[in-house]
Amino acid sequence: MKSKKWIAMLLAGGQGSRLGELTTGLAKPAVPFGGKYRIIDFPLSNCTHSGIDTVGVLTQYQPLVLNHYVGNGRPWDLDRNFGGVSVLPPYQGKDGGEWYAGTANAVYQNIQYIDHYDPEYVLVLSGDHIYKMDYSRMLKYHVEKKAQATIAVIEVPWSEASRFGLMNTDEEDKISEFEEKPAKPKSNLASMGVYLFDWKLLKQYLIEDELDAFSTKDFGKDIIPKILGDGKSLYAYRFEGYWKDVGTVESLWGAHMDLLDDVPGFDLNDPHWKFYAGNANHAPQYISAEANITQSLVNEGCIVHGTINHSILSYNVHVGKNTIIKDSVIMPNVKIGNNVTINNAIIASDICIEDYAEIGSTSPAAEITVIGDAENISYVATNEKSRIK
Amino acid sequence: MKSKKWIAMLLAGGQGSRLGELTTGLAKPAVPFGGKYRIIDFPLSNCTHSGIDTVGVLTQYQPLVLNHYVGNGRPWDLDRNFGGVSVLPPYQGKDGGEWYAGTANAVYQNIQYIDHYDPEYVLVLSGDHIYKMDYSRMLKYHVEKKAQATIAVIEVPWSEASRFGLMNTDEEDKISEFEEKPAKPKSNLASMGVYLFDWKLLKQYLIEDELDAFSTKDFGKDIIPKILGDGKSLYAYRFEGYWKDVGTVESLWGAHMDLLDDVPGFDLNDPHWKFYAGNANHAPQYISAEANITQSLVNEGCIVHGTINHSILSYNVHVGKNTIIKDSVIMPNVKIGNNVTINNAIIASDICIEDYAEIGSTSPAAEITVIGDAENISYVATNEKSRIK
Amino acid sequence: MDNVIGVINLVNEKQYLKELTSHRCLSAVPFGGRYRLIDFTMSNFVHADITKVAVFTKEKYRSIMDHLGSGKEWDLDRRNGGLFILPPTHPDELIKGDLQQFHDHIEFFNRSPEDTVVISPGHHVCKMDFQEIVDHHKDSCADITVVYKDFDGESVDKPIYHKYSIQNDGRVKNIELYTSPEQGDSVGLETFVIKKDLLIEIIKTCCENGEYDFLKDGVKANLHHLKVNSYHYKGYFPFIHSISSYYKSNMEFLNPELAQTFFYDTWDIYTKIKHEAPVKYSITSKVTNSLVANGCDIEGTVENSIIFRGVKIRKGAVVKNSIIMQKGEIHEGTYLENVITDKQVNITSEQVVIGDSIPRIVKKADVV
Amino acid sequence: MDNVIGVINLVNEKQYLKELTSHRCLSAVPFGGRYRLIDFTMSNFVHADITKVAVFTKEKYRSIMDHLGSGKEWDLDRRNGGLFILPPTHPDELIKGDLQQFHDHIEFFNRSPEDTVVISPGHHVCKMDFQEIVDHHKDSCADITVVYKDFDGESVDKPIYHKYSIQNDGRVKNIELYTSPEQGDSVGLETFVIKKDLLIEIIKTCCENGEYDFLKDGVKANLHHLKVNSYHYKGYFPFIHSISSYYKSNMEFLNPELAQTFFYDTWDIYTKIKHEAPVKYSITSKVTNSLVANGCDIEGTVENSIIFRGVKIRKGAVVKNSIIMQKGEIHEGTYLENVITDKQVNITSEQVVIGDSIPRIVKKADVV
Repeated sequence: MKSKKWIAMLLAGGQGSRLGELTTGLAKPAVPFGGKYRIIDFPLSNCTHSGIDTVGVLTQYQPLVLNHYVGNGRPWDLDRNFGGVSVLPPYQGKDGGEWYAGTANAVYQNIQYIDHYDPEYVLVLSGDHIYKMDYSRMLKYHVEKKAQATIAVIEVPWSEASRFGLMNTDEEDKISEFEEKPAKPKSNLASMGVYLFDWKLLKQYLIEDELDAFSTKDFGKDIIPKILGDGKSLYAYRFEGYWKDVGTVESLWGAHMDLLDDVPGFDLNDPHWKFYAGNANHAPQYISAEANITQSLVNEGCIVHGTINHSILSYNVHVGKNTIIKDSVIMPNVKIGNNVTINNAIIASDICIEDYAEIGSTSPAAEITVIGDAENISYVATNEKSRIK
Repeated sequence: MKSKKWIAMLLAGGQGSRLGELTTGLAKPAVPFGGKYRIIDFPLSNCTHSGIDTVGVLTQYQPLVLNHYVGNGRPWDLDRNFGGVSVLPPYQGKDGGEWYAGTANAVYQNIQYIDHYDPEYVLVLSGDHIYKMDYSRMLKYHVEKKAQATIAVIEVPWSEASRFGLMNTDEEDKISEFEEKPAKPKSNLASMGVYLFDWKLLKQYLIEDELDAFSTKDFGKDIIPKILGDGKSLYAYRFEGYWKDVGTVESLWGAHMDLLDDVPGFDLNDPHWKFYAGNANHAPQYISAEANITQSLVNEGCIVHGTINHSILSYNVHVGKNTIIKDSVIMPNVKIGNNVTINNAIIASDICIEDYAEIGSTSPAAEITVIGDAENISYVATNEKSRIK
Repeated sequence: MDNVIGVINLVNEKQYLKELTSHRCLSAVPFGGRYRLIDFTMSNFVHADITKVAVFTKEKYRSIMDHLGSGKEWDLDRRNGGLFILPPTHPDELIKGDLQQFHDHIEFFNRSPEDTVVISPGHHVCKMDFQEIVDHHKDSCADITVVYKDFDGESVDKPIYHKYSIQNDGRVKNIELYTSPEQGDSVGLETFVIKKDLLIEIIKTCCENGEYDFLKDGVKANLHHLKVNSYHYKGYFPFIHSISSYYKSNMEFLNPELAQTFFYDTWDIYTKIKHEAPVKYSITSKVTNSLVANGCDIEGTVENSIIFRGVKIRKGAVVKNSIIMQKGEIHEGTYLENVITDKQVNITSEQVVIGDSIPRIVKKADVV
Repeated sequence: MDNVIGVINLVNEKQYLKELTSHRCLSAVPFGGRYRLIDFTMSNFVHADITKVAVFTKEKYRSIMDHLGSGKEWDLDRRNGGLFILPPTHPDELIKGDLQQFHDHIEFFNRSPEDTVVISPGHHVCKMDFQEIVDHHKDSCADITVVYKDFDGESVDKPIYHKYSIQNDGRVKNIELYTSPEQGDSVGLETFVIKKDLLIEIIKTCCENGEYDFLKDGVKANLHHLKVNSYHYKGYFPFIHSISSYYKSNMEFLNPELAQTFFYDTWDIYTKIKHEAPVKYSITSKVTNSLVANGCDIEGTVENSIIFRGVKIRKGAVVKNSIIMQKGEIHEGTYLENVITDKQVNITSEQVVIGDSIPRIVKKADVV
């Protein structure tokens, strides 16, 4: 058995409580995105294109959907003989199972898994960002800088900087200070949640951190500050390109809208960097004689009789006659009746919207309306107009 | 997504405490067998040959080795797009993880997994038997008999019958009574631990049994008696052929010896029913000029300088000069020095046996000697003769 | 069905579809926005749990091989069974008939433990339930079961169909080879169920006697001493035997009810996955009554058309009553009507291309 | 190595191994008890993490295709990269040279984003560290790096090797094509590292000028205006160019030290998995100084021999100084010495087959 140069550990345990009803029964990385994908498809596809063929997916909540979705890893080319993708729920010790206590603890609990591949480097990724990134360039940078740990950073507007974990760096981009959401930012280089470590170093810190009763067992809060405090060689890798955290309803909606620009901030259809998705077999979409679709992304499996403007329809969405959908995201398997109006909304998977429903508001000040899981919201069939929210 | 006619649930959670040191750090189904295989290869290969392409492996103890071994399922042709093999550790609810409380509870906890495939039938298998069985014949029988549940049985000698779960049947092989290890057997039809159920029926009983505070949550002790007590249509399917429980050191050793008969009780090399194994790539074995091998099975990767009689050498076993091995089972990656004697023994994986060691006894009355995990027994290099056990 | 081998027989294919079959075999012709004709038979096998499928190819089978690959998309990349592509063993010789090629690969049949074989061509657009047909075959204790349908296609100007006379009890009384059927005639769908041992016997006996046609020499010649039964297929089935009927049967899927029942209400049709993004509609796009597949980028007008994967329709372009196959690009200001463009066609800007009742075909990778 | 394409070039293969290459190409010849020659190069690519490998086949490549399959065993069944088998596109024409075939598949190179190509033949038994060679290539800023070795093989009676003159700084000064080398001569191993863009340029320019040989027209002709550097390979490498040298290099692996260092102390050699049981030795078996692969059933005597997978050696049979390829069966009381039996040979009972210093070959599937 050979060893691997590097492997990735993907933190897919987030409950995504800020996504509200969209994550009931679903881990955040399994949330649908872009009409065809789930969020986890983005880091997984990035791994494949970067030449990483071994990915441990650390799950916690509701792993069944992710388990079935990831399956044997084939859609992402991760069905490897040695390596490939593995879903890793919390380890069951002899005394019963324990939750992962934090991101660092999640990786700590899988030291044995990682050591099986004897990697030189370990890339730690999050499961809640939309971006296209060639991690192999980051590795090259890491090696060139003789770094022991490298954190990918992106310049954010100064006005928003205080929402992020920020790196203060010297002129060589060596990190001198890390501040988690400081009130007065000294830097606008925000951590992207993409960390590259020499595995020997990381392992040692994980073991030490585990013994530290005061630690919250978190990469950003504990591991990185400790490595930095010990004067290790820690570098910032500047990423240029589209990157978006989709951890809130607003950012999830916004990232969708970014796909609809004339020159989209983020191109899903780059032939050299395709994003892979599971369950990708659907019939072609049928656009009826009455339909009118502009500035939208519509996936296969859809049947559209209505008007779709500046919106995204995922697979197997049916849209009835005289229905108008604007500035909205419709997740998979949603059936929308006739004469419905939907504005500035996200409709979760498997929902059925009855005729004449009106969802969302056109007011620019209004929040994004979320219609959650089918099990939580039921629409009573009615001939009356029904108004939701 | 289509539904499956049938799927298998393989109970691989046994700690195998009766196998002693052989299962330290290893679930019982992961114990090596036959020089090349692990016990789990037998039910998995049987599934593949029987046309079952979806197998849930219910693990409990030490799942990492099984996880890596099962991997994407490719060696067993179980790397399917829909279905395939999945390792299923106990489910982590919001309140943290719980052990599987019994065999029935293990399947109960995975009802959602099974329902995903919407199968008509579910086959429940154990992970600690060596046999070659075409389950599709059992299914045919089950359908012909219009059974709701069918239990595979094998005739055992009356003298041993009281060690088994026994079926009393009518002339149609309909089961009238089930007795777990009765003192006075009324039948010699022993349960093989292979159950076939109509899934709807089984699901209902699993749910009811889960609510029963007095139940031990076991198929043999709880589910089968309840189904029987309710007068359901329960049939015995008579299996003819080799079947051996390898849950004890003696039976594990005995099953190995069965492979060495002139006309073996159990043929590993049937071209129409190959047993699949992972990690099957090793160099050809080298048999030196001083070697002498008779009545033995020797796997690839071995280097043999000594005398091997009526024994089994697994892959990557090295045997030094003037060493004599008789009536023994050597598990993978064992290095045996020069002038060693081994009789009636099982040597676990990764052990290193120093020169001049003497292991085991030639006395017919002696027990089988087990040399356990490398981590537990260390051999100090010595020029003196060292005698173990 | 564990005991059944699926055979897709491309040996008898004719090049009905002119330019569309000039560089690919009939079964590899694109259909319905994202499929190749062979996908329908392949998916019917998947649906029936037939996991050992042999494709007997004849000529120009490279695109079929590319398309099927290792069989992954149909879950047929298996060690046990799975997909077998069995090409002609003597490419230079004229192939004398399907039985000859079965004979060249007789070992495939000999080695298979399965006892029943379903033979089907690779270019039928239909959802045939092979499980039901095999059950019918077994229940009726037939030696061979043939599948037929009442002819309801466009009238045929060449004698290319085989007419069956069926007795009341379902047995086949006579087979009339190479006819031009009338509406309602019982027309054979070149689909058979047969015991494997009998098939092997027919292959051997016929080839020894210099007879190489399965239907003529294996079935028709044996009508009297074998029990040849029939299965009456009544599902959707377009008879495709010309560019015109090919075009019409594509266009039929613009009927949303047919699309619904065919694509959604029964089992899935699997095809090669290409990982394209969802269709992108721009602010200027105007699409009505059309099927569109993923990877398309639509800025122009599309009416009553079928648009395959990865097509670009630029601003001001108009596509009407047309079929645009994969990776076509229709540039600014161009007008297409009653046109079929093959793969990777590039229609430059400000062109006008109009077909008549028989659509005009633009050949693969042409630039117009 | 993410940025590297591996090319296995079978176009220049000669049929050195007579009967053993009469129905298969050289790279498909069995070797060492369970391998085919191509396994060594394939595994060297796997070891170097080169996950895009193109095999340019020439003739009789069916057994190579069967053996490599979808590339599963080498973990090369990938959507991104993986294994590409690129056969001659004009099977009827005489192939003019490797560059012609590279040209026929130029799209493969054009479409690949990788920037470096390693070219190797498919019949070398060696463990060459391509990672090290590519690093050497890049560190020396060479346009092309050629790999050579000091000749230490059996003397060659036909001029089949290429001799390199190497300067002190490692640059190649001259290449003498088709020579019979003396001991110690720097002999080319037909292994090259080259930038992809340069390779494409060479392919195009040469083919335009009617030149089709990579080494002669692409490397040698450019020695003066390209930086052609060299890598001195010093590892184990048998020069196999005749039945006799093939036989001897097999037998060398009966040296346990060589077997140990070659098979165990470095990286694994992958080959097709066949799921055979361990070797079964009966009470009458007597095996000494031999390599034996799985699936064998040994009741007789085996001495100084190499026994491939699935061989049966019956009671009283004696096999000495021989190579028995896969699925051979040697019946009761038969005596073999200095013999190579190809696949599936059946030597009936009480035969005596003896070769001399050049071993006798029993052809594939022969019954003796």
